[in-house]
Amino acid sequence: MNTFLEDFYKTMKRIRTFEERVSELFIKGETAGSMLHLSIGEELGPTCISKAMNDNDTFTTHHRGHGIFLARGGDPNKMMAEIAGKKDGYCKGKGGSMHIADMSVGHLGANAIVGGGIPTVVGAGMSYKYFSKPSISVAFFGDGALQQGILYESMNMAALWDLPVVFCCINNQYGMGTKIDKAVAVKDFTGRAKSFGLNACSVNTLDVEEAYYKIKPIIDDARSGKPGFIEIECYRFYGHARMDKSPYRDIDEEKLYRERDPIKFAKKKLIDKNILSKDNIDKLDNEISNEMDEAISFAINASLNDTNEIFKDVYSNKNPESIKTRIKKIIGN
Amino acid sequence: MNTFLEDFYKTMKRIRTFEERVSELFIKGETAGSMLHLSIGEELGPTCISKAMNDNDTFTTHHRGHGIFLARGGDPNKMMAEIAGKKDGYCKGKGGSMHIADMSVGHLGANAIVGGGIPTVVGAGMSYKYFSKPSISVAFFGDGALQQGILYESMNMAALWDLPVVFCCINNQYGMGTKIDKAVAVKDFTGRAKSFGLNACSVNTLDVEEAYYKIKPIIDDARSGKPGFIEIECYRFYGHARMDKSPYRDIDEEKLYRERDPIKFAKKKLIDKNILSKDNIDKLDNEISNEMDEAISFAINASLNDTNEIFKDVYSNKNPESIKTRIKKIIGN
Amino acid sequence: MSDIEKDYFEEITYRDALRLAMHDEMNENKNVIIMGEDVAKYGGAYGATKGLLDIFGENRVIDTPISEPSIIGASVGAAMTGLKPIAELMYVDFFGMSLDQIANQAAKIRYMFGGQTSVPMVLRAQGGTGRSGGAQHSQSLESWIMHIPGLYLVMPSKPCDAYHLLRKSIQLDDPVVFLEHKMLYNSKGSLDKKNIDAEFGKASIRLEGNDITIISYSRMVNIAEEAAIELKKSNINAEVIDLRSLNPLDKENIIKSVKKNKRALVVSEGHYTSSVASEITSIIFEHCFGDLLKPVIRYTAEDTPVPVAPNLEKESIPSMENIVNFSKKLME
Amino acid sequence: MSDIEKDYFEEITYRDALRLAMHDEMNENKNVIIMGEDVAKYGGAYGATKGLLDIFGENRVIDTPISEPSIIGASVGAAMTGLKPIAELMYVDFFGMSLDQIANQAAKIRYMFGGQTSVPMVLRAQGGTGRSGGAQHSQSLESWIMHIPGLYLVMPSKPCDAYHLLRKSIQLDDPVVFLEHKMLYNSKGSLDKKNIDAEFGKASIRLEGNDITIISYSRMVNIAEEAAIELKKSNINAEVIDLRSLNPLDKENIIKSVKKNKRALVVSEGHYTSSVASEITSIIFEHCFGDLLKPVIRYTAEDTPVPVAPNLEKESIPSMENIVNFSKKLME
Ligand SMILES: Cc1ncc(C[n+]2csc(CCOP(=O)(O)OP(=O)(O)O)c2C)c(N)n1
Ligand SMILES: Cc1ncc(C[n+]2csc(CCOP(=O)(O)OP(=O)(O)O)c2C)c(N)n1
Ligand SMILES: [Mg+2]
Ligand SMILES: [Mg+2]
Repeated sequence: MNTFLEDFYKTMKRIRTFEERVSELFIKGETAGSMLHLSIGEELGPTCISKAMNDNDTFTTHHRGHGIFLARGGDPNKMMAEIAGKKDGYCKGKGGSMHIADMSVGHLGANAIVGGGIPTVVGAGMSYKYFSKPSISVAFFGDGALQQGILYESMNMAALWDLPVVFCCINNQYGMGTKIDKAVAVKDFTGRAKSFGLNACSVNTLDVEEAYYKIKPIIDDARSGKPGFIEIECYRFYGHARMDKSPYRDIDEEKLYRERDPIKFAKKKLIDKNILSKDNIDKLDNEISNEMDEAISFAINASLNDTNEIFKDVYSNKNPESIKTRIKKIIGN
Repeated sequence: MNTFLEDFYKTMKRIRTFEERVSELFIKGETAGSMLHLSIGEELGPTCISKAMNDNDTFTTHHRGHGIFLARGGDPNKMMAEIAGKKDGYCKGKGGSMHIADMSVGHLGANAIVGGGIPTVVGAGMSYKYFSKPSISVAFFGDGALQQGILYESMNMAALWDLPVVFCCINNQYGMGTKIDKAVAVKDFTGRAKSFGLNACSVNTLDVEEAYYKIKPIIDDARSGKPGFIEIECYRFYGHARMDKSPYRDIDEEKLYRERDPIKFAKKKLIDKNILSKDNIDKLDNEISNEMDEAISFAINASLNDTNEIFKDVYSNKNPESIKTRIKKIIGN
Repeated sequence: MSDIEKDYFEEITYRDALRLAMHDEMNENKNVIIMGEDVAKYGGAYGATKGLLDIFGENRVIDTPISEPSIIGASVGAAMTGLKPIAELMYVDFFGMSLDQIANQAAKIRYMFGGQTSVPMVLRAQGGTGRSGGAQHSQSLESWIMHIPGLYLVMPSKPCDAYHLLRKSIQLDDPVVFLEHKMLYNSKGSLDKKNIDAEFGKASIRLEGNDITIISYSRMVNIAEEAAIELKKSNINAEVIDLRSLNPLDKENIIKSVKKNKRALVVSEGHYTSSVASEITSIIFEHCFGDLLKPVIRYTAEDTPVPVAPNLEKESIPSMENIVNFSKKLME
Repeated sequence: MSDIEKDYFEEITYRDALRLAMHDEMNENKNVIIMGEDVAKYGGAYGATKGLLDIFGENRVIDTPISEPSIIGASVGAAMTGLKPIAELMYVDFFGMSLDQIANQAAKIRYMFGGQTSVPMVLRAQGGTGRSGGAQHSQSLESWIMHIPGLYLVMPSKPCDAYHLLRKSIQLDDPVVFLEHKMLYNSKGSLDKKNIDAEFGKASIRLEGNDITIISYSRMVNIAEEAAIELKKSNINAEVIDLRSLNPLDKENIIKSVKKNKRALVVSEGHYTSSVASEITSIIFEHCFGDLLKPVIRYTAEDTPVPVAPNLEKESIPSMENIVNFSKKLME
């Protein structure tokens, strides 16, 4: 059992360090814009769920999805380059932080539309069922998406058709500046999921191992055709996007919740249980730090796209004509 | 208590007779098209809920809304004329059966979009709360709309803001040719509503009085700011729209359910309890029959619109130019 | 479902042509599935999928709940993971609630993800007036779709094109919005499965003529053809162009014909403003500037919601008589 | 919120002008409410409602759940029952999921119900590129709205118009879609509350000129003005027309100016095809046929989704330099 914890710690630490570097990249003025949604403080959920998933499983994420992607095998270099809007990024710099994807690790795409990527996993689940593949597909989304009707349509379809699908809500208590209390009357979201016929569980702990054992059965059941819903309660340590300082939040609340840190908790547990020494952890942290520094360098040094890239990938078999060309055809060169 | 029953019977009988006349009007070739959705067999719900509502309450309906409208005071003549697409109809013949409305009796509109009229009542509820009016607003919809995400968004908003709103599902077991079993995994819809924070009840009876006493508290609670959900289980006696013969349904099922007739039930109860004699009921039926015959005549004799009507009511303060006029301005007369 | 073995039909309905196209593709490619409201047992609100459930079973012809955004969203996910979904949206009017999945997801996924994946799906829907369906069941919303890069847009008027273009749509690696017209399902024409004239972006010249070019698509092509026949009586030879697909659009043949005839009329059942008709009109003016003897006229539905009353509904869209009148006027 | 007492501002931001407009209407009419995601405590994603919560309280400035279709739908219901809602949609890109409530409900209710009721609401949203928001947060979807009868469509470029037109929108008895541009909020201009030049359907001539007419709206007006100043250096006098509202559209002033200058360029940040630009281009060709010395040119965003990479994003929309180039070309 304890062997997991080292892994878990490493995953969570990599996520956090990556996000810190994204922040640095932003400060250096090297990111493509400021619509960057960091998941610092929210590392537990993606980590334990990712661990419960198999290699051929797939997933979609919301706009705050770096952590999930990393946990599932995303390459920090290509991620960082994408966030920088560079040619060597995952999506040639055309998708950016909010629309990043990697089909090779089953990342069917991040989505900047709250709830937009949820029905995708229903369709993926239909495929796996149709082809009798042992895969599942997991939709990650925030608590805000609990108020998007498409979630309930999708839950209903998944339950109706016994699809290998999991809906995973990373409930960080806020949708931008709106606290969850101001968005819903009833905070037991498992009740919603169950009423549509899903397995459901909610996890509120700092202990990633405990969380893992709680959510694992939901994932396993999904694989055998009983779709599930998982809520991970956590807290968004910093602002909504890179420019937001969360003036709408109580400072004491922020302080309190930032103490509730799953990474600190795991570190302590590793030491207390004599799994890793402090030194070993420092070494690991250092490795991670170097890895992520490299990602920054990679992103900064990566080359910009040729503007002709604008016209590629709209269709599989043709590129749209540029407006300039169209105009030339009308009034000449 | 028994005094209600006569009223209830009359309301249900008027609805049924009206719908039969719509069918006749169609056969005569006098309706505007065939997108006519009759509520024969479904009279109990609208009747008992209407009774529980007050004069200044409002409502929206789905495409199968004639019954609700009648129960709330709709004028059969103007309804029939609207269904015929005539100038003297409620909406000058421009809305027809699926988009009929009468602000004067609180009918905020029928909707041809499944689920389309649901958030309207949330907005109406916001108004009543804002103006401290003692009104409620009720959305009527079919079981099909239970699979439209907008319903859950609206439920959530109503619960969050303590709105005087009721969501009423007329569950006739079918959405077009699809049986409810093929549309959902879990048929307890009150569970869905409760999970969002609503009062909820489901009614499955032929006894309109019993239904009334069951739903009344939900309506009353809504008035004091606790929104509710009511499911009325019933059966669509005939086809989905006027041309549909329901070939997808089992004949035995149809037979069985057509026996389960709330009007027959009420009639028997009236006689058994000596509230009305069979003769009195026949007399009442006759009056209703005459009333609805008149509606047919009214509709048939009503005049057609002048084609200039096309351009009216698009905006409050201007009419769009006709295409002919636009073209004339370009190429002359 | 009879006749599935035949390769040539002297006369077949538009509905049956669609059904055969789906049948033949499903036969050849086991990854093709159909999903939508009442497409299986009911056979589709307009009957286009009737019989396919019996042949292909409920794993491939799937009745869905009434959840348009999720039907289309699930098709997107299915398309990204190996299936070839044909989703049916019962009315184009329901684009209103589902455009996020169509225009923000299906249309943009390939682009946003840098070409990593495709969304090979077909979204079938039907629109138009003719059944007194009113403002929410009679629209022609192709302009919304044509405006969005990433979506093929196909609107055939004839059974043979419906057949071949639907098959090609299913074979394509991109999302296709395939729009039918509620009054076309019972219309008839021939179908030769072996003789494939239809291609995306290739208009068909339905009638040749040297006086005026009438450009149209979907049901309005048939009205334009009637008008052309009527115009012959006045010795006016109209060339009738059936666009068949709006994206890609056959600019070349439009321009060629108008350069020849120097007069053009664009006919569409959509609204006038900011529309497919505006687009085609612009293209003609831009490229035939100098050649035109008269301004191009766009003749469309009124800029009002569609009224239910049959007399008003009919008056609110283009008529054969007015196509004739406007054409004559242009010939003056 | 300072300055609320002042009637004249030498310099005010577009954002503050909007905020003042809402403030002043709310002050005068207690039925006006604001609702939307993060409009209250947060003050709106782009800050346009900042401070209004403190002044008007949470009964009138209402944070909603992230439920766009229902936010707009509830506004429709509120508008039908006595309130005057100003709904905020954080990005026009969310039209995709909410057009049913906008285009099938708000736009059509008065018509379908034969004029019995109105839907007096304002839907504010913002669009456009400039922040690397990518394909799902950078669109300019006014064409979808302009196509639908029943919806006013307002897209001011200047703080003073933003102020006056927003007030008029709130006063109107019809649904208004009021579209801002994410890069305009910090732009500045003067505002005279007493001097009302803005009206629906009345374009503003930003710069007069006798050589070429440049027609635009929203942010692109500012780029067009810069281009006009640049063109002066080459002795070309461009007339810059700011449409301010697209429905109603000031055809008269467009036509008048183009008849005078005989050359026209239409500039829009929306896509090229089936667009607002196609519409304006058609109108000019139709009505200035015979007067034009050169074809009208529409210069728009590319027909591709909007890429995130800043260099690509910038290249995908019209630039000042190219407006200058195309104008010069037209003057040849
Ligand atoms: C459909 C839609 N509505 C609104 C937004 C704007 N927006 C972006 S993120 C966000 C908050 C989402 O909150 P939540 O789902 O809890 O995710 P979190 O940001 O907390 O991770 C909002 C309102 C959006 N992108 N899409
Ligand atoms: C959004 C939407 N989807 C589909 C339809 C087509 N349609 C009209 S009625 C109907 C069935 C509705 O079933 P239900 O809600 O149970 O109402 P019922 O007809 O049984 O009264 C369908 C699918 C529609 N009008 N609107
Ligand atoms: Mg959140
Ligand atoms: Mg039903």
